[in-house]
Amino acid sequence: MEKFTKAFPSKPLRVPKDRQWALAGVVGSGNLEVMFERAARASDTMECHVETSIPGFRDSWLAALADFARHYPVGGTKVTIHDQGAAPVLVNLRLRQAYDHLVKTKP
Amino acid sequence: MKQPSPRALLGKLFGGSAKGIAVEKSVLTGYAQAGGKDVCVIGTCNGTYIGNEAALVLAAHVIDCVERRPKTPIVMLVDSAGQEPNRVDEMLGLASYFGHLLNCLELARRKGHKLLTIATGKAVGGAFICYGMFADRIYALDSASVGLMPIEAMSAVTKIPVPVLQKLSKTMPSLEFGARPFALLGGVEEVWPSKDDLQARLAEAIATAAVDDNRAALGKKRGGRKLALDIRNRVLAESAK
Amino acid sequence: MGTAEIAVRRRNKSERLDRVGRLARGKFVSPKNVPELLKQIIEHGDIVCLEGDNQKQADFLANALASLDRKDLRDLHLVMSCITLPAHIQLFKKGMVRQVDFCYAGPQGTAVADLVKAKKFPVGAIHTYNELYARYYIDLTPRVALIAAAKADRKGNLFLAANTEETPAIVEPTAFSDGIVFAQVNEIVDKLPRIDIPADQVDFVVEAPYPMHLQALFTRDPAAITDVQIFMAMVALRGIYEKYEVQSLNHGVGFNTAAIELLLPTYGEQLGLKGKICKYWMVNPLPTMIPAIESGWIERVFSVGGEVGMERYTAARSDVFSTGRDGSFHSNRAMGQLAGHYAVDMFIGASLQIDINGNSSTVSKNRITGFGGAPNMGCQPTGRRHPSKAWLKAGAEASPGPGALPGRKLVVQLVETFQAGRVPTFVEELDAQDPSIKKALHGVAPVMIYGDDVTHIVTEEGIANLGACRSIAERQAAIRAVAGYTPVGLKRSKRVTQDLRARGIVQLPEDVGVSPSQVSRSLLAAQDIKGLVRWSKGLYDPPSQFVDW
Amino acid sequence: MSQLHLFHEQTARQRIAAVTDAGSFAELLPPPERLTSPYLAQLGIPVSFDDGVVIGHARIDGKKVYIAAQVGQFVGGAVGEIHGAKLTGLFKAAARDRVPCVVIIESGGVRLHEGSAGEIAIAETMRAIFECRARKVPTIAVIASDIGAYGGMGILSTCCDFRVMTEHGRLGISGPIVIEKWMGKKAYDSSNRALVWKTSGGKTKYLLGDADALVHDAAGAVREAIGKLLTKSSPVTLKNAKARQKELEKRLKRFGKTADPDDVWKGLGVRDIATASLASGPEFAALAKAGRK
Repeated sequence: MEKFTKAFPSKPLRVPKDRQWALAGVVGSGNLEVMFERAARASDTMECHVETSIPGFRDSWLAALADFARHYPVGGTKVTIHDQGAAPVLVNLRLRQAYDHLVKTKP
Repeated sequence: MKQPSPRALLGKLFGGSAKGIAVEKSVLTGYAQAGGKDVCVIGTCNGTYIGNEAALVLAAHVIDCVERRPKTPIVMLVDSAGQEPNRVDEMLGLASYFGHLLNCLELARRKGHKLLTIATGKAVGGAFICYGMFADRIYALDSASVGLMPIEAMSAVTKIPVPVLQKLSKTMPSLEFGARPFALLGGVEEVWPSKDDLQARLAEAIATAAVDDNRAALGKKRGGRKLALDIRNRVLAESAK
Repeated sequence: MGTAEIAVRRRNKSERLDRVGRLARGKFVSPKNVPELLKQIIEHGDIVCLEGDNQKQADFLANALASLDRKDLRDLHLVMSCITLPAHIQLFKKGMVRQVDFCYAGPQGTAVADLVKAKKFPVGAIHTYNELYARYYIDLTPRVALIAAAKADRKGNLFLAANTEETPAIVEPTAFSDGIVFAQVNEIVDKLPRIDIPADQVDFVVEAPYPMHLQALFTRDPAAITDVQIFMAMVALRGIYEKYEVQSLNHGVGFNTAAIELLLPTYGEQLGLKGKICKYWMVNPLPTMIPAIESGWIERVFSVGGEVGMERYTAARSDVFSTGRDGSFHSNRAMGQLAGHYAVDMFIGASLQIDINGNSSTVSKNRITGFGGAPNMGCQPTGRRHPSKAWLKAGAEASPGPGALPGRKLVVQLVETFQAGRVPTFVEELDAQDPSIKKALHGVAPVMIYGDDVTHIVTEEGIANLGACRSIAERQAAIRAVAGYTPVGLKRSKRVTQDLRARGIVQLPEDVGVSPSQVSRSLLAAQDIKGLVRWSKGLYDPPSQFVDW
Repeated sequence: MSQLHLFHEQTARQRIAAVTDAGSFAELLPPPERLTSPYLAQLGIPVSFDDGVVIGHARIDGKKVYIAAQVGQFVGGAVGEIHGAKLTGLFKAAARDRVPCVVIIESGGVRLHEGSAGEIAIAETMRAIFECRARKVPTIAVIASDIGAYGGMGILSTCCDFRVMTEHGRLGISGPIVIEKWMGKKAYDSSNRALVWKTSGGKTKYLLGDADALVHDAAGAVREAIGKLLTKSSPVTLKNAKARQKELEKRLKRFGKTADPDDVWKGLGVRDIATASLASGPEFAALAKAGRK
């Protein structure tokens, strides 16, 4: 297991606050779960906590997370990831799914 | 530890009344006495594997007891290595046969029969879940092999090295195999030394048996299973909001 | 002088046949006599062809040959398209082989790599299929060919059933050069459904005690197609198929292309592409094509081989597939490869490794697999002269100058940036360039498809149009731009990527109108093998390992 | 051809969302609580926020239900201490509130990495299920994925009032690989998928009467089946127990020496095995019904 934490600059999240958290994916071989939570205060960073079963890919992770934080306004969120060897494309997909879920207003 | 023969063990538990218990294909059924009162006995011996047929024999005896001996306590003896891995049994619904046995025991409980288990030998896997663990109170002889599986078997399936599991089991009794660690989890009320007066033990256990499931509370109190009770209670509290 | 040489060879053949004596009754050999007969008809130093590609195998004859020893036969020069069976490896281990020329070593790739390391693999070259078949006519003509057929009649005519594959390409050069053709068959019958090889070209026949090894190689279970593969399939459909209006094509055998086949009747239909793309195919009878065929997308399919379980379906759809007079499926590997080379506008397939110049390979240091047929199709057929919309459009992008072809075939690599276990697909240098491998192959690295031939690389990150690149530096930048978070991709420059995107050389999925949120397995026309059977109206009989009902 | 999301391909959360009224699901002990397994963490195995089971309450056709769904991808959906305690608590809440409880099972049984704790948790959950049944609170198990309900979870499913299955679902105790190891490949070839499903799959279980509904592999069908069962219960009575005893004895007598599942199918009214094999769940149910007439 490899664990790391890093914050990435991002535009503040600006959507109604009726959802406090959102989750996408499951922990399983080649898969991961991603949880977005709103931090107590608004801010201009996305705080990331990653636990991955395949060590040695820190650079790929940081690049993928940095890209995501640049493309989406997710400042003031905390992202926690439990990974079991997912490919970066899946990381991206799950981040986006969880984000969509977080900003979607309740039906 | 050397295991006594099934008959010898029945004698220690039920004295002369043990003759009322039939032993057929390592499956026990019958009536005996404990503390001078009638008890119904079902169980397994010789570490046998249990399948559809055994489950039906045990269930039939429970039904017999409910029908003919109202409120007679039911004592379940467990010495079985597990469910027999058998394709035909599986095809015909082994799980359903076990489920039926559990249903019959539940019926007995509701009709006022006390349910008591003594793990006498092997008490592992599905064979323990399918009747013994369903009792009101569960006891184990100190010589009994109680638990999910020995560390070596656990290692073979999970591919986690034996020394790692052994080391962890020092702080996590759940990983350890045997009657005493199982009791720390609350899975067994009390471990009985085999050389004790088991007839007296049994009589007392029947007299004090209660129907509440106290295992999670015991597990927390004894420190072997610290989370289960609190989590269950949180579910209950939050769902009541 | 030619006359004298032929005479020698002809005399030599009759000497060999004389030595057989009572080991055969006419052309027919009993299984127990086969090893002894092989000793009599093969001589030390012979060029021997063992039939077997990645599907059907003359496995009984191969096992019989491997039961012999160095004292019986040595210095053999094996020519064979595929090293597939343990028996093949035995021949090397026993030291019976002087040289081998082959195409592909799928399941034995690891064993071959081990033989190379132990210096027990005297390879001439690794070929593409048609390249090797061509050499059978020129400088690698077999003296003895050990082949496999479904049935023989009492005269020795052969029926090849669905898996004609390469049998004609072996038999013809051998039979017309005084070589000996020895066929194992599953069954000897009085009357054949049709004659695929005339008895005149067959010297010996044995009814093998077990049916020939035949692998279901092209069956892809739709249940195993991932969201990412569907996403990439959508990107390819819009960014390549739709853009170039690709009418004739070849598909690889991966899950990515299976996803495309299964999207045609759904997503393809929504895009209004029916009748505009994917009408003519050079491809094996892939079960995942059933929904597209049943939905009327496909006019014609020609195949290099059959596929287990597709016999009844292909016979019933003889308006799409090639069938014999008996009504059953027919294939031909050499002709199919030729068609794949000249007659289709697009080849699309996958690779294990792609380097920064676009060269690709399936070889790793511990596994030498070779080529098969992909390079025949994944290349620019510079002998092509007939135009088509797709060919001309790709040619125009490549900026034809004086002396350049007006058109280009679309050669597309469809790959995820990482393989299973986070092994990057994109690398600075191919494993195939490893000096020890190169040395064993006399200086030629086993590159599957050369970067110069590739027109597009499609990944989950987007499309790189290599055909439109104006320099090597630009090509490398385009590859890095779609290489994602691999070490190759992390080295991309944001500025250069933006420039390439502005010029359309790099396209992100959103640039071709595809968003990850559209992705759903429910878009697949069939989501499991059972779905394919239902589409086929019960005519497809999947092999048992795919059946869970 | 219709385009449907297959139920067996959906995640636990998607399944719950798809079988309950839109937006009605409220999760109990949701992911931000981070109730992750200390056992797995100690062993260096990835943990999950929900420990492999999603629980909560929701509405089906406006009627309140408690509902749980196991996450088969996470350690095979196996039951550890936290996972099991969540299930126990849910059924106890259902009994207390007299609200039906649905469990979507996808589990190989006890989580070996947590030893006996998971085993006891399953036994405790069984007791809680019978608390529901004592109060005539319907308990429904849904078994609809390849992972199915095995080991202790297989037994647990038979403690519920009803079982809803699809043809993909499998119900048993020992898995095919274990049996193959024990009996040999000749007696049970675990790679023969058709045999595996005919041994433990939804169709056979439905024919035998161990599954109460056999429905399409789609959330809508599962939801409809649950809806129909929410107002019913299967009381624990002496009469029922005796009837069941007779039925199971008859089954064992009739088919106990039968190795071939096709014989069971034929014996229970399936006339054309090939057609029945290819049929969907509801088609199969109809064929069997017609055959028995």
